[in-house]
Amino acid sequence: MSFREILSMIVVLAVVSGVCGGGLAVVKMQTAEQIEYQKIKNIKEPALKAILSGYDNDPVTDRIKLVTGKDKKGKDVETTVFYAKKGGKVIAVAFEAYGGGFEGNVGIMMAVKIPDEVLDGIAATTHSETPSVGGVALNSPDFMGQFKGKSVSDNFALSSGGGAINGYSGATVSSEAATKAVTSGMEIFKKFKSEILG
Amino acid sequence: MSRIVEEFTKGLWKEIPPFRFVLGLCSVLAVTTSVESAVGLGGGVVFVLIMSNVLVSLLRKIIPDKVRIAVFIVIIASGVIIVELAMQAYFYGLFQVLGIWIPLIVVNCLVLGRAEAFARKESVVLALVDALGMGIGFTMSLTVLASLREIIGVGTWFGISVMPEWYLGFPYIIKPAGAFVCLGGILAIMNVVSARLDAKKREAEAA
Amino acid sequence: MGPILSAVVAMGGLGLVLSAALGVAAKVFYVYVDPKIGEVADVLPGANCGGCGYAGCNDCAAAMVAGEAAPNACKAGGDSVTQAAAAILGISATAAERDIAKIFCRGAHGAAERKFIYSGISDCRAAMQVSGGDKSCSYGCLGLGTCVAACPFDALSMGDDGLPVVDERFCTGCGTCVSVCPRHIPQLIKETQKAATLCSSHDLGKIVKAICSVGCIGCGKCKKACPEKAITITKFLSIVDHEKCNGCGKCFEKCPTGVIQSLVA
Amino acid sequence: MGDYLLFMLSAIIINNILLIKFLGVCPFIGVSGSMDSAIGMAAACVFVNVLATSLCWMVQMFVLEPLGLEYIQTLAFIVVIAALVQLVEIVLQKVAPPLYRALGIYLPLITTNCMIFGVAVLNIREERGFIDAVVYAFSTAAGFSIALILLASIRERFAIGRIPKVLQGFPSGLITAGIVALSFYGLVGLA
Repeated sequence: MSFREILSMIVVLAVVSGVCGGGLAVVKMQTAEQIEYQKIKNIKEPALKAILSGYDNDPVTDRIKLVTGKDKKGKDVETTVFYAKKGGKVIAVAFEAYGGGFEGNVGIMMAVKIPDEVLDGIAATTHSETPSVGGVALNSPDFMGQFKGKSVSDNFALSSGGGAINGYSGATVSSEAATKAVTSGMEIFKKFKSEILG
Repeated sequence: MSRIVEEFTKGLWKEIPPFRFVLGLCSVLAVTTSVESAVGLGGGVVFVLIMSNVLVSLLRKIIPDKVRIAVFIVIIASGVIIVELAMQAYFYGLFQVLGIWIPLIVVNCLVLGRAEAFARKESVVLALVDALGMGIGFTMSLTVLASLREIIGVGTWFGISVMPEWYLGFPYIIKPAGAFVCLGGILAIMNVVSARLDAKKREAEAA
Repeated sequence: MGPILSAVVAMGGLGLVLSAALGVAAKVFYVYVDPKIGEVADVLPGANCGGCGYAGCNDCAAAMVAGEAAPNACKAGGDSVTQAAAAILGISATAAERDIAKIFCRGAHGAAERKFIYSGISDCRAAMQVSGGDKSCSYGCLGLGTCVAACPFDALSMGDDGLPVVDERFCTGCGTCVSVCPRHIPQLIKETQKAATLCSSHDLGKIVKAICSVGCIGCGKCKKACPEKAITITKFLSIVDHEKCNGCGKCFEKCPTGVIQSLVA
Repeated sequence: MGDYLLFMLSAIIINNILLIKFLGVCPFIGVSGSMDSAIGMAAACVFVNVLATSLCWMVQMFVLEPLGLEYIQTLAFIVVIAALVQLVEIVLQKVAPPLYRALGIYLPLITTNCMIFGVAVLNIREERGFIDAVVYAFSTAAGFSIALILLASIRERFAIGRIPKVLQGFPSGLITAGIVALSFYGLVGLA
């Protein structure tokens, strides 16, 4: 393998993989928008449908992304806020927040009625709680229903911790995760109210 | 012109992957539990096959022989990523169903096999036609295998139930073990057909 | 601009690093391989049948380039391969006479007796394990078709009389059947051989007479009758020498069991 | 240590990469005709699989993730594997010629072996740590070898069995694999 052969090999392989890398980046840029839409539509929409009602737009398209904090590694944490409109007027706002659960983060999608700023309902999106214990709690109407109708500034801690929510018996950790998620969600809402209602 | 037709039809019967030209079995066995995913994967493979064959035969003069396998693989991998992104963007349901089997098209022996054995030596038009023939052949056989397995296994076809109510389905064939036996069975039937064809050909030759 | 640039740099860099590593490795671990071996290997049929006595076409090509094997070593390829290989190696090659396989036994079901009824695995090698096979004649063909299954060119088929039949058009003389048969009944003879004793039994005449009506009893009549002295009797079996025999046919009438026959159909 | 054992057992036997997850079927059918080729292929696969998984894991963690290029993972991994196989081929040819001649024709085949690439991608999708990934690679390759050698020993008996002409070769291989997969499938409840 003469030196010239090796050189041509290096050049060809480097150039071809570089060009392919660049081409793929371009394709990625084109499809990024659509992929994000699809992701949200397929994962978040079920939860959105459960908590939002009476809207005539597609909340998945009317959405904005806010940088709502930094995680441990310093990367921005983004929260997507979905708008439910009726006749062009925003009637409710939905977004997702996370609370530490038994097996990992529990994602809770919550909807806040506008303008009276009352919690319109919550639904679990992503969680890896033990299905038979935590999973049941996060789907039981009587536990999840307690949040509906409460005002944004209420104390959402568990009744054992002085709050107004009684935990689902036997799944205290998961119910606590849900309350933590809602509490952090409310803080985000209050902190970024101006941008959200902008 | 006849060469083009011949290259195209060979992918449809004489060397139809994966039955006669046994390549690319990994995805065939795994994906043919339902016709929808089989057609989805078949479509992906056709696109990658066409793109890789055309690009390979375009670049065949300038690729140094020592590194040609790596360059072919880079081209095929880019084709696969484009398919993956497109599927994620427009057919998200299918993307979730196929899961890991889309990136695995890159190691599908059929695609690299065609690039190595055919596209490297032929002109662009022939490479395109060969890719089309092979791709459609592959998708057709995937669909046949998938419908067989779905109808026998679950009693539905493309999700529509086609079997009478009393048919409870035969889940063995949907399971991994059933895939092997089902493909083995089809290969055996193909052998019978081709053995008979060869026997006739030999008589014709001998006479 | 960031993501595209980072993708190009990352992938280009990866390609660069890997190919550089390959280049260095190719330089450091350089082993001289004669390029001619590749060319010769391409010309050979690639059936890896072993007819040349090497473990596959690559080995045979290496032997040809090293000069150990003659260009006509590849039996399966025939003349076209021999000429092509000789052209690459730049030496002249005498076109080798084609070898074909011939079945040296005529002990069909009716003619040869059986010691017992064998119903085990239908393979001559397996039958041999059962007290030397079910045929009374310990040299005769067992007729279970191992050679038929082993032939890489499908030139052998099982006759309905229980003996294999060679189809000369497809037989390339690769010798797989000779090596696979436990009793070496099929043997390679020159295509132009005119006569042969179609039997492999070295038993005494009277034993052969008792168990097989078409075997060679070693009486030597064919040897006496042959004007060219082409026939020799080795351990009660007559062997026809291909060079000396001119196919005059005097021995055919003399043979009491008609085992010596003309091959020129 | 206990859970590593269970982890390895599940990767080797319970969800065997070949018979349950279908990765690596192409060389499996092609090579399981005879025992020594099966052993050669299995050894080559174990060796390359562990090497490839560790390299791909590093490329993912130190190159792709920091730059946010996860979507290009397929391209990066397969280039690394192709180069690795070629590198192993060159090194083996010089360092251990008899081993090279024994593994000779199987090495280039490994690039298109779905198992090597599949395991590398699975390790990333299931977010495993480096040691876990290497242990997983080793055990899947061990599972692959067990299945391959098991099948090779069975298929070697076919040479002298009474197999109808039509079923010889691929069909008999596939059907045997199906039945052996059924036996592996029986263990699924274990782990």
